Amino acid sequence: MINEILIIIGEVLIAIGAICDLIAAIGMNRFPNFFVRLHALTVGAIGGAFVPLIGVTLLSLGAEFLGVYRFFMAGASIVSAILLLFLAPVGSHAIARAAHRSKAAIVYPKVIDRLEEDRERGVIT
Amino acid sequence: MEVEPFLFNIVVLSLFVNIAMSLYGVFVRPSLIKKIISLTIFSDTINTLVIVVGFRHAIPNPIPPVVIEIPPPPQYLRQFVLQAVDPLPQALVLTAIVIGLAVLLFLMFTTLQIYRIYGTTDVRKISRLRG
Amino acid sequence: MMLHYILMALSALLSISVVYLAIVERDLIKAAIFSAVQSALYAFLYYLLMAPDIFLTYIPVGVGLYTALILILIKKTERYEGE
Amino acid sequence: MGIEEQVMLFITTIVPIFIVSIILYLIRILKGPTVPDMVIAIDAISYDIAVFLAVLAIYFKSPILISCVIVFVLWAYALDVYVAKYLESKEIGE
Repeated sequence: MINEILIIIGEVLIAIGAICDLIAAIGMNRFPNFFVRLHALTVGAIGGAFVPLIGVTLLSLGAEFLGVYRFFMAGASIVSAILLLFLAPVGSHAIARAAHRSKAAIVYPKVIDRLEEDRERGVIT
Repeated sequence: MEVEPFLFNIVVLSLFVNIAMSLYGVFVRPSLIKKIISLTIFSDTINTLVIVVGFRHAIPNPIPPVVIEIPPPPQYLRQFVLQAVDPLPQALVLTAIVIGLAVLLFLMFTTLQIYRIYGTTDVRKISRLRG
Repeated sequence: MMLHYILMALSALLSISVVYLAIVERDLIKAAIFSAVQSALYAFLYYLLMAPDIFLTYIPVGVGLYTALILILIKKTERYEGE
Repeated sequence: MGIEEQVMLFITTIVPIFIVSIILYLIRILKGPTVPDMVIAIDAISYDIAVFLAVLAIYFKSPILISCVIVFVLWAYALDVYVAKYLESKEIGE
């Protein structure tokens, strides 16, 4: 009984992750510039990769047709989920900071940019 | 049973197309850095062709060559021999990848010395210079 | 069963477009990034060919070290090709 | 219908969504006007492929294949750091 409950919860989490991935891919194609596309990257990293890895953990704990090694599978997938939760924001923050400082990305539909004004006045470096 | 050899032939023909394009990059493009990038793509494609040789069609699906039941019962060993892929090409390619990395380091050092002496990485300009 | 071969053919066909762009691109940083995408697609092909040990070696070398070394080389020499 | 056939049917249903999203990310990589656009698209495609590998390991019934996911997640963000160091126009490694 407990195995069926774990498998159903895992399948629901994997389905949520797949739908989040599709939404993030559509947003990555339709958004206008770099700093708006970072939001689509966040949806793709947390909703599209962290949640289905937890789902894979629960599903492999409940699936008895995988043999004894299903516990190895559950441990490896939860370790990779926690690693992704720590490492994905590091990369996106590094590339966003470098793109804003070096003016490599063009901000086309722009209303105001307080950070660049402060940097030109010399308030922050 | 007719579709699967067709799809597998698509894989092999795609790798041949990749080999042709990377050889074009090595011989025709003028920049030395573009030659290095093309050479890495060429060696990776050759490694993939070597692994494709060791792949086997198995029912219901092939499994990696790792025994995961200890001690293995005879029924499991029979199923393993029927399904597992060939591990020998994988052991060969594992060495080739690391040697490719060392060759890339040597080529990078040579390109850096050429840039320091001649001031360019374009082979058309280097062949025109003297000394 | 069929899914195995369909994914292999799809991965190999997608790698053709990326390799073509990596060869004809004149900006060398973009060429290095296309080379990284080609490494990821080839790694997926290795996974489907049931070679997990090649996968474990090829991901740090192909995605990590090749791209880093080529970026250091571009940094010390020049960025655009043929001028 | 047993629990095994139900899981296999679910995974067979879910696979085309992953393939479509990988192709959409690849379109952004091929089109991308600047370098940071391409780099964040590579991040997204790496995490997507990592989840796809974990799902395929269940489908192929080979639990040893899950060890590829850890390496793929661990090395996907390295390209970000290298390109960021390049764009800030300093030496890499100091």
